[in-house]
Amino acid sequence: MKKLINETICILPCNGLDKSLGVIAREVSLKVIEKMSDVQLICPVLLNNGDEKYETLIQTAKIIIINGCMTRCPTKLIEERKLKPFKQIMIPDMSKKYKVKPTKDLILNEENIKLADLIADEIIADLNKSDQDKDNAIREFQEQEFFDITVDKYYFTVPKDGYFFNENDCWIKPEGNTALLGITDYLQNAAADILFVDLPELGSEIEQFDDVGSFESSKTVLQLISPGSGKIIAVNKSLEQNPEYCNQDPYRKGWFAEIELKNFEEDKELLMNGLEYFDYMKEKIMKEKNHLDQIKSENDV
Amino acid sequence: MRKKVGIIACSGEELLGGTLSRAAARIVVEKLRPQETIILCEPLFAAGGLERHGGQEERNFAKEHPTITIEGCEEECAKIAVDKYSGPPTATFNITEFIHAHPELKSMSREDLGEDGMKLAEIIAEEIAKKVDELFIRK
Amino acid sequence: MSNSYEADKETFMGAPRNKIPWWPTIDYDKCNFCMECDKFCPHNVYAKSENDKKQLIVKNPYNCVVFCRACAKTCAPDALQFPEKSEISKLIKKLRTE
Amino acid sequence: MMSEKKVFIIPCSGIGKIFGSIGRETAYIVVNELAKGKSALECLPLIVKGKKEVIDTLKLNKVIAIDGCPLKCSYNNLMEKVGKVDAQFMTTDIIKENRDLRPEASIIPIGENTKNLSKKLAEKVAKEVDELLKQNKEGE
Repeated sequence: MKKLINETICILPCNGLDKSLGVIAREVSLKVIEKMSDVQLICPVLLNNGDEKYETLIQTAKIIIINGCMTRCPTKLIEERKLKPFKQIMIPDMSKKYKVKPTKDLILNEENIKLADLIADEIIADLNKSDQDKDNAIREFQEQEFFDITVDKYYFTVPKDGYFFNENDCWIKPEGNTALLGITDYLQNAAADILFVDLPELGSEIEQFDDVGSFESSKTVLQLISPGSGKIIAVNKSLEQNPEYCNQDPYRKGWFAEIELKNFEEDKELLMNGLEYFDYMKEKIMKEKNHLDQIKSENDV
Repeated sequence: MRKKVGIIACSGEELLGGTLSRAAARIVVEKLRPQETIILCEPLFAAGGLERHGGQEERNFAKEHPTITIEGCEEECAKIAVDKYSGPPTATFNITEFIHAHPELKSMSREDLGEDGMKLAEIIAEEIAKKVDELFIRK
Repeated sequence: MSNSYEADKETFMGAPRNKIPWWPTIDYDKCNFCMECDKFCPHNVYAKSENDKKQLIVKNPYNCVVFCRACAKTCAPDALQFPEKSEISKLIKKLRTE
Repeated sequence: MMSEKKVFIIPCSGIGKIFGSIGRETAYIVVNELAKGKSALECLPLIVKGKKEVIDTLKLNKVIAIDGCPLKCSYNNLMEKVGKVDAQFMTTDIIKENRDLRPEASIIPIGENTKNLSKKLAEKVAKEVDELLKQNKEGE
């Protein structure tokens, strides 16, 4: 598993020794760290004593809480410190969910171990999933050279290599038999601050020039019109939380979707390369600008 | 090609003059001279917009275009910011002078200018628009 | 705003714009004359008819951006139709070779 | 103590789009209504300029930044000039949370939806004011 952000994951169980639920919570956390060595175990008793190492660690970590019962001691420990847990689990809820009723034995028996296993598996699956989401959000992009132009106070860029464009101001960046899709700097400037994105459905088949999602600013709703055809194999979920990536970094962090290419050679016939698109975009911007000047001089007369 | 004129209001939150400067600036760029002007954000000149191009866009624009600042009080925050990052502004308007010149127009509050306040803002905006014409037509 | 663009000089993907039949068709059985599409479209494709009959019309078909269907999303009664995309891209490819 | 401590609310002053106006309106609602007497305003441009009295006051008090776009003018300028921000809000977040309340384009005067969004955000900011004042007391 690849970790892209330096973010520690901590697990904080209840460890209540006087109830079987506490013993199960403790067992869950031990199973998680056994399978995921980079997860840090936090002892609730030591944390309660104000251990300095823990205090620093939890400030920046993702915290998973396992509560044995409704007293929710570990949750309270975290809330006292004005922190927010990444995930909270209640053993009784889990027992209902998995229809495994824990016995009251304080020494772990088969039934209780089974419940602990199920819960631990769920946590591990969740952690792997959120790591994948991160993979999707922060793709590695190589250093990129741009053509750029400033018109009035607006600044427009177009990547020099590696991207292809349609006249609908959307880009495609092929990498082998897959490609990323997104909107150009011109389009994000036209939309202004993007507040919502609607991403395409995973697995859907798209034709060249189909719309593969839309984005909404306070000014307008615009569509991403695909420069290529193929099957959607990934979408940039992080845009739902951070639609501003489309404005800040439209060619990289603001990518919309990834497709498995069907016939890029054919798609390419109706696309432009970086330089061609840059010229096209410049002409479009200047035309809009001159058009406004023209209205102005008509009014002057 | 004629160059657009940058309009920078102090927009100060704490005082009536700030709200008047803001209203006057909006009237100029929206109603009176939408094609000839561009509004610029005052705080963006300084530390704003560290990601991507950010404040650089405002600074570069003001370096290469005529600019008009509108000041809500004698602190002249907008003028000083523009001067620091892009060179001296082409013209500066002081709201307090207009308030003194029009004692009959009593703005309601910094939160809500009221009818009189909006009238005053229109008067200020008309003056700014005249200046815009002067600067815009000059090649 | 943009209706003074000279359509006969415009091109799309290297093909003359006035040879590409891409614009919306209005289904008058469905259209409820809400004019949302007209409010939305920045290219002045739509207008109100100038005769007595209150109607939405496609006034500047060649202002319509080829492959753009964004206005259709604003249409609650779903009264706007566009041509088949694959046919249009085939046509563009053909026009480019002429 | 010299005087009762207040929480300073510094909206971003953005004027190009509606987001800055939501911040400004929010600040006024907090200071005049929801946290009256407990909070106060200062001009961001004055802080940008580096006015010493203002900056010294902010250093001694809790400060909340309200920004209208990811360029974060209020937060960035405060960090640079005052060196701290005790809480920060983005007006775009309240828009995202209330997709049905699409803010009107008009900046002067602001529209009904913009006002309602500002009220909603002001409630959150006022809550934070109380929270920060509580921390002040605990710190004494």
